[in-house]
Amino acid sequence: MKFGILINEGPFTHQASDSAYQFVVAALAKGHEVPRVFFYYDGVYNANKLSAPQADDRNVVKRWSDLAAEKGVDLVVCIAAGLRRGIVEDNLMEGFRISGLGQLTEAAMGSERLVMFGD
Amino acid sequence: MKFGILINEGPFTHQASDSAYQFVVAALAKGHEVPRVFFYYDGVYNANKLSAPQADDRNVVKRWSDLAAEKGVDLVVCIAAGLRRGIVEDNLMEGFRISGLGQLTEAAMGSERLVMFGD
Amino acid sequence: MLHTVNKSPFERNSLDSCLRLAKKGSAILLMEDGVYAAVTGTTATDKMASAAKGNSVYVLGPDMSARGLAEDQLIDGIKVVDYEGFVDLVADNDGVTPWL
Amino acid sequence: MLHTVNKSPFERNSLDSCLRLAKKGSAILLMEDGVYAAVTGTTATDKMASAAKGNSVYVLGPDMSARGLAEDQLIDGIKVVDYEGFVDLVADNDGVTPWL
Amino acid sequence: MTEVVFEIEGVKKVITFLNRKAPYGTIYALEVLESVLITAAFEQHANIVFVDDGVYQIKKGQDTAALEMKNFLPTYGIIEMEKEDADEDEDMDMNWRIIVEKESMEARGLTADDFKIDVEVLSSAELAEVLETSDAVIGG
Amino acid sequence: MTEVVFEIEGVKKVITFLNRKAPYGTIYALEVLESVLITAAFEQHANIVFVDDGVYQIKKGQDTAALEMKNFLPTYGIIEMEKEDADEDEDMDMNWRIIVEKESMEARGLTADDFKIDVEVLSSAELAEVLETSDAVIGG
Repeated sequence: MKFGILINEGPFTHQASDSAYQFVVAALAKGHEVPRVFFYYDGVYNANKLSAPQADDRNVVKRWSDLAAEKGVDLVVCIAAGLRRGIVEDNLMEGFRISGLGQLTEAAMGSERLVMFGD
Repeated sequence: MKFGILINEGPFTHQASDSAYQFVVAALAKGHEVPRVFFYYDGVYNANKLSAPQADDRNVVKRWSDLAAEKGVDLVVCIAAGLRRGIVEDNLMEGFRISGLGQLTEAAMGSERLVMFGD
Repeated sequence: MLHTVNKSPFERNSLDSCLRLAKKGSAILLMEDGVYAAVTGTTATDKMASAAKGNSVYVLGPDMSARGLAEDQLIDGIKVVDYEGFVDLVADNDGVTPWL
Repeated sequence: MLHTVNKSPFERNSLDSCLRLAKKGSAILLMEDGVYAAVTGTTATDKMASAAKGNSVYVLGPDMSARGLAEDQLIDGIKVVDYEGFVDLVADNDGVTPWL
Repeated sequence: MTEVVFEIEGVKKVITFLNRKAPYGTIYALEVLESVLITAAFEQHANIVFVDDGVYQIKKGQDTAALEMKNFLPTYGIIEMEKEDADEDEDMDMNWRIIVEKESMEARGLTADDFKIDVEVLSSAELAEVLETSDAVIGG
Repeated sequence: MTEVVFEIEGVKKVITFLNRKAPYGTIYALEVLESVLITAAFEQHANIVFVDDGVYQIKKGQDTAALEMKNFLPTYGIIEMEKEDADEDEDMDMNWRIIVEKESMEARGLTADDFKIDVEVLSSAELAEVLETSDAVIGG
């Protein structure tokens, strides 16, 4: 089955991005497809390549990037939400791309389920 | 009177940074001193110089930066909170500086009031 | 002591905690989404009206206007302040407890 | 329909809204800080126990463990799932309503 | 980087926007509007639902000048127009509903007259049915 | 950029940390600990207070392995040690109190035995007095 994922909060401050990641890993392990994860609101901060967490903590940004590389998940950062918050091409982590909100609507239309994580 | 200010949330998503700004402007207008504003938790995002809000909206990051230049307010970004979230020298707005949490304790000790804004 | 409440009384427990833990006679400022607690006719009105009898309760006017709340809806005894009034409250009380 | 609740029942109104607006018989997953609603002995236990009679209620095990909650504290009728179980719930129900 | 292309030709879904947060204290009310508007570009059905403090989003008389914040209210007028356009255009297969939950409205001492736009007022039980029959629900 | 230097020589304040949020759902519980610890470096008095869902922060038995998140609990042990050191060192003028509100604890079905560290359990009225006599309150 195809799942679309929507993430509304940034890394560390809220658990949303962690929960979404664990969900996506489990879904892929069970043979489902996760074609796209859409990052909206503060969720755009998950794509900040300058994020450097402490050595004994998980690296939320890198983990998404690695997953995209290994599993071909399309990580889309909302352009309007990103501009406002200063997540742009200059600081965009590898594996993410910036695009419009239409990409969220398409994910909702083209997936059998939309699963949302936020505050 | 001396006021220390603590801001715990980033721009736009929560009103905290707006409320703090309006409070500081009013305090300065009334002849009080605001020697330091400390940015902690997601508050560090207020210092992201890449933030480019829509033309019809206020520019939260620039507004703080301008206030620092005009009024000599010391804008301090927590180094640990900033590293985790990717707010570092590379993308630090003019007028902000990065330092340790001791700067918050000093502001609490050296001001007559500590006023905190957050979620 | 000045207590600040910035959350809606319908969404969160911040106002309840503030009212439970603010010493009788202390000042309370409703701001941001906390201003919804300042008006009559809601399910939060009774507890706020009761608190306004034992405490000095203030509400931030610019936050009311933004949310379309009018002064004639205010609970008796709640006073409207602007940001300069907020500054005075901080200066006149000997500390601020933020109910974030 | 699967309803997800990720907030503490003591801090916010999310669980109340979910219980008011989830159709009888639908599935509810307590996750993140929402897992505090799944245990006995709290002021939220009664409403959750009552909901567990009319709905299929699940709680995310990894979120319970992180918060130091044990399975023997669970309200009767609430079932523990891991992330794979969460995935199954999403697949088996025809949609997800997030009470954020 | 992967760029996925979805097959959405001819797809018609019911997308529900579940707005539960007050305006200005947080930005959720504003940013969700952008996602509602884009739904029209794809001619999808939509339920724009106001529950809990979300009902405050469409309260009349919002004046944000003193806060120097963007006023969220005008955008709801655009959404109402999109709905009216869809209702009147016989060639357009797009059904939009703007819904307020009665219980949330009454708990806050509001009536339908307090709102800037025309809404359907539904009971909790009626709204539960709307949620149940949605293909995707976007909360916030 | 302005760098202010405060005159803090000989200043002694009572700083209260008002912890009201559950762990892991948000990071507030973790990041506030760093600011508590730094207070010791300046030898200031501190009240570390757990109210509402904040009482869950110090609940025993937290195991975050399956979430791959950092366990917040060990840091509370360090804070308890700082307090004990300050209590035992006669040359040190630093009074720390670790406080749980009784009403918050009981509403969640907890007792003092459920906590990883030793706490003072105070009634709401007693805690109100602690807040009232604080020089600065850091909430979250």
